[in-house]
Amino acid sequence: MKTGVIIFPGSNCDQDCLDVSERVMGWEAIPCWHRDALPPGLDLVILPGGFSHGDYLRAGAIAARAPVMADVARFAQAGGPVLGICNGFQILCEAGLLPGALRINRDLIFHCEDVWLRVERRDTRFTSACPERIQMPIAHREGNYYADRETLARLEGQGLVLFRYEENPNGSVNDIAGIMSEAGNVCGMMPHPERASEDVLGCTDGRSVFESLALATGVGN
Amino acid sequence: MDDRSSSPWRWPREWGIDVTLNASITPDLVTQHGLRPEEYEGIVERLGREPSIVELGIYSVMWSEHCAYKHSRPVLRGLPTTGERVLVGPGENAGVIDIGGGLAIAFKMESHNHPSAVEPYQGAATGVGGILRDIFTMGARPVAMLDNLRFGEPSDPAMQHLVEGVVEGIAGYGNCVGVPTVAGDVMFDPGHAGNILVNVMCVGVMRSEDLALGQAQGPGNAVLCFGSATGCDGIHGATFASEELSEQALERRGAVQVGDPFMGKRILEATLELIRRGLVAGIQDMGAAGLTCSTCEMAGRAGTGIEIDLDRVPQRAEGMSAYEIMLSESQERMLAVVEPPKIEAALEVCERWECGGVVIGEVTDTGQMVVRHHGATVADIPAEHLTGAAPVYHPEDAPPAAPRPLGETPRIRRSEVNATLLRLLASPTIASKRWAWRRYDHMVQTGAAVRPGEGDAAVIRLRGRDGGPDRFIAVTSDGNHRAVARDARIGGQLAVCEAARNLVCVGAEPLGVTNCLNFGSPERPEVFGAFRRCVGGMAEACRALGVPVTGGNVSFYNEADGIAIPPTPMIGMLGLIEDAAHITRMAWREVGDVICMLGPLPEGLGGSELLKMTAGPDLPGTAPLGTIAPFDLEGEVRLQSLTLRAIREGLIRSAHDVSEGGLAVTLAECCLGGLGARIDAAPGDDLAVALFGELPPRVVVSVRAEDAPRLCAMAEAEGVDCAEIGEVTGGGLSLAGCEEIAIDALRAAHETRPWEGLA
Amino acid sequence: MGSHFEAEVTVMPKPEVADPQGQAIEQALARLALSGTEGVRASHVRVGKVVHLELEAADRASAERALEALADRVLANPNIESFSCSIRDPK
Amino acid sequence: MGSHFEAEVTVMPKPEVADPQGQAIEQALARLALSGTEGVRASHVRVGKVVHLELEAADRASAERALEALADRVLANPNIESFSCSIRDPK
Ligand SMILES: Nc1ncnc2c1ncn2[C@@H]1O[C@H](COP(=O)(O)OP(=O)(O)O)[C@@H](O)[C@H]1O
Ligand SMILES: [Mg+2]
Repeated sequence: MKTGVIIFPGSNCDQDCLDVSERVMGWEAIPCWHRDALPPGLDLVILPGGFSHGDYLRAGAIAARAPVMADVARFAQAGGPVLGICNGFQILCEAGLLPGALRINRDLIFHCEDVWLRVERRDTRFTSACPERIQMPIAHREGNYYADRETLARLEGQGLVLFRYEENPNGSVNDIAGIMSEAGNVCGMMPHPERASEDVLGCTDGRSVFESLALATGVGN
Repeated sequence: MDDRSSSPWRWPREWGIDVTLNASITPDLVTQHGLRPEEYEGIVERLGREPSIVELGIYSVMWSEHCAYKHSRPVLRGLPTTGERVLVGPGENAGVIDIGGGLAIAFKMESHNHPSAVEPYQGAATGVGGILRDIFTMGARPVAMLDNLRFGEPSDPAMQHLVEGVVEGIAGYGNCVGVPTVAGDVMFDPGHAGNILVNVMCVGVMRSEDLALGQAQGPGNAVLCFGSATGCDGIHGATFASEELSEQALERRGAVQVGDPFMGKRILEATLELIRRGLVAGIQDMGAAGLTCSTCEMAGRAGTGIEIDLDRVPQRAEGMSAYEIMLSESQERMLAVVEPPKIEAALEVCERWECGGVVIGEVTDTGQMVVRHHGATVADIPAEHLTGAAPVYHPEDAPPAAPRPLGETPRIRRSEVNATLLRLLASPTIASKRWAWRRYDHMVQTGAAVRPGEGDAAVIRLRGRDGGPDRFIAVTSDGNHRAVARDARIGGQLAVCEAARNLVCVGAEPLGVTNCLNFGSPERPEVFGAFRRCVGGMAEACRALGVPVTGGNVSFYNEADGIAIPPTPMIGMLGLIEDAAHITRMAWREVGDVICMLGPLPEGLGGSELLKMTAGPDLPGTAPLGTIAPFDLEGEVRLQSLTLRAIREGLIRSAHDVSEGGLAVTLAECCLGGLGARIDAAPGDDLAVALFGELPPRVVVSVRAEDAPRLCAMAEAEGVDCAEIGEVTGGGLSLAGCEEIAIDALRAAHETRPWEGLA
Repeated sequence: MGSHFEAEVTVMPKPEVADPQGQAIEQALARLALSGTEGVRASHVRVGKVVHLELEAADRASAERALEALADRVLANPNIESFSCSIRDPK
Repeated sequence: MGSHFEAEVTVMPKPEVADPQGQAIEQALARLALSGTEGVRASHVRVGKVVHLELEAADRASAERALEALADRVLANPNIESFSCSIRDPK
């Protein structure tokens, strides 16, 4: 399995995602610079967390307009799986690859803590290996998901909500922590699976997301 | 007392002082620059002429207390600074310790007290930016940040705004750059109300061969600057840090510096790439005193000269004078020395990371620091005179005020124990600091193996490289000023010992010390007396424990309304954990485990949080109440080596040291993981002292029941007291025959935030 | 050579989108007893952004077109925000 | 019963203070090739905030006084920001 991890100036979970892909999952992991074209032959694209472009203006707004994002959109259109984590989720929304937007948390402060998630669907390529409830850290100040009424009805109606907070930390509508695209190949989530994938970090629930992707791709290692 | 505070100088342009070249240097102007007449005479003599206004500005910052350590250098020489593992000791941007396997750790602590008092968010944020630069400048990737904060009591109406701003500023910068803030402490005391303390520490990891030094090597090499453009902000920041906080001092500061963590992240990546690819011969950040300090220090360390042309320095404001460009403390700027064939590659790296990059001058062999502007030479000074010849003072030294004896110690009846414990747990200094650290991204870089609140120190996993195993380091920073206020020498010893003990309790061997010494004006004999004694105590403890000091920072002039803060040394320490199996946390592990207290019996209540709660806090400018007991340093060394050895032998299941709040609070904190404890025996016969006395230091551990005899035998062989005091249970905490307190009740008290319960 | 226009874009949260910053300010204002505000009550607080910039363009029409494009596609997020542009003639 | 005023406060970083956000946006805009912006160059980008609110006050003068106090003491940080207030007459 060959994963591309996109690096924007200000990304700061890029190394964590590369490391989980390589050392924990045993995949081939390729750093992809935001100004360059996406390398060919990828099985998965990860948009990592961080503060791309300082999160100035709006989280993810400037990164969403980077040259590489045109390639990511084409990759997604062709059915390639794309996982956006935290800032990656914000970028996907800003780029229009996922609906909605992430606003500042309702209490206006950054939250770095473990949360429990309900996995709403376990028949998708992002969740097939997940148990019903998983624990993962969040670390964000702009994770308060918003979609207008129609969009929300569509997300819920079509079963596109993948992860829901058991206790809403940030004010997200319908307790949404992660969603996927209609086509089912683009997923954005605020919690950090890569921070919960090794015993030494105290929790391995996040690994199930990566394991799901490996299963779906069928490329094995 | 201090002539600088009675006739303050002002930020030259704003206050109508001529900073152009034809300015004439009057005695007033010299005083306004914080230089003494005899210092000025030395300058004239060395230059053989009157300095220009630019040169005067340069001398004033380079010879400020902040940069030159005029009052502290002779005292600091008493600290042990060498050891087998020390790759870089004091003098560089950060100390570096070899941890084997080709890896080294750079670490350093800094204060940003005065800027944070003026503008808490930006002051704290730029403090974080500055300490990060000190670390990556050495070639190390920052892997952890720590913060030590001191405020006035939360009931003081001004404090909430300051605490909020400082915590938000640390979070704002650290989170964005992606360096986890993993530990620290926060204390509230009236003594710090007028002059809050914001100390930050950063820890970075590097391959030993990537070590980079801040030296301007090789005449003919280019001097490159990259990062943000230079603006009129923070002019004379170093001097600002070197005097008391007063209305006048605030007024005369240039524009407030604003941190740009996004630029901070870009120069971090660019710097590490430049170093890793061997593109720089020397590199240094522009911190205090900006371009002035970085150029002089780099030339001074290498024994070379440096020549720069200010017209090439990217500027944010129009029409800046040479004086302003040289003294600006605009953030996020770096200075590198590059061999001519590598310039192009170096500039490419800067471009890729979108952080500018211009050649502004060259290294020379003249030993002179030469500055040109608009075609004229505006400064031409021997670099070594600026860095090596700064005056040294031996201030008058008087013993600090002795504590007032306590008279009768407060007694606590058995029926009052639980309520006392809950009140202490909820007190701002002892209560959980979750309200702060949950706003810090402490998990980025997937390294937080022991997180805030889980152990006495944070444990950071360093990813194994090239298929090698993970490595683990532990970091902590601490400083209980209440002990130092009572006995500066013992307080200094205790501060070092507490940091080391915190490391030992998570299973780490202490390897190196950094520190930040926050004191009042050294020109007050009793302040200097406390400083000298405190550093002496620190040195004794470092020697006894065998840990060298690799760097630190002195912050003098922490005063308000003419009253010094309590002497507040902060100790940062680095430890190494050889085996992941040795990582130890504070929470009990299993019902039935035996709880032991290692160390001597408690003595007295002087300096304790209990006494603060019952008799009130130490008040600024008055002698503190209650003495502290003599401290057996040798015994402490034995206690720590026993604890570490027992952990390494797999005996210890949990460990937590006794600090603020005493044994009862320590036990309660061990219960927060979910298991309870039944404590049968309170050591000693006075309940207050036994449960709430904080000294001498002790460690509470839990072991499997069958291992308890072995631990006791080991302790006896090492000459350490070991008392079985109780047992881990599935219920709550019951202390020496008192009713059980439910864990939820302990947790609720411990999670009290500083402003809860206040109007 | 073009001319030089001063431009301003104001970006506000859409009315139907909750504005936590505005709410926090509103609450703070209600709680604070600021001198000078006695007897005055603030409500409907909404917080937006304002971007000042200078545009170098051939003429006013192209400056306006560019400003609109920047605002619509970068400075504001149409999912949650609305914007307004204004431009001043070159001095 | 008082009247009802619509008020607006604009808060900008002071000119001498660095505006990292404005700088980053300026750099990003220079790199973006947005259709509709060809031949137009943006510079001197500064980002501030704008607060809309409604005031209930006895008269315009007291509304103005209150707005000024709010802006000065709550909405702007005088260390690094300057502000301007405007108020509209009741409809
Ligand atoms: N300002 C802070 N920033 C980060 N972590 C903090 C801060 N203050 C306290 N902590 C963390 O909270 C925990 C408890 O702190 P403290 O009460 O000082 O414990 P101890 O007395 O054991 O040192 C530790 O893990 C400490 O590192
Ligand atoms: Mg402590």
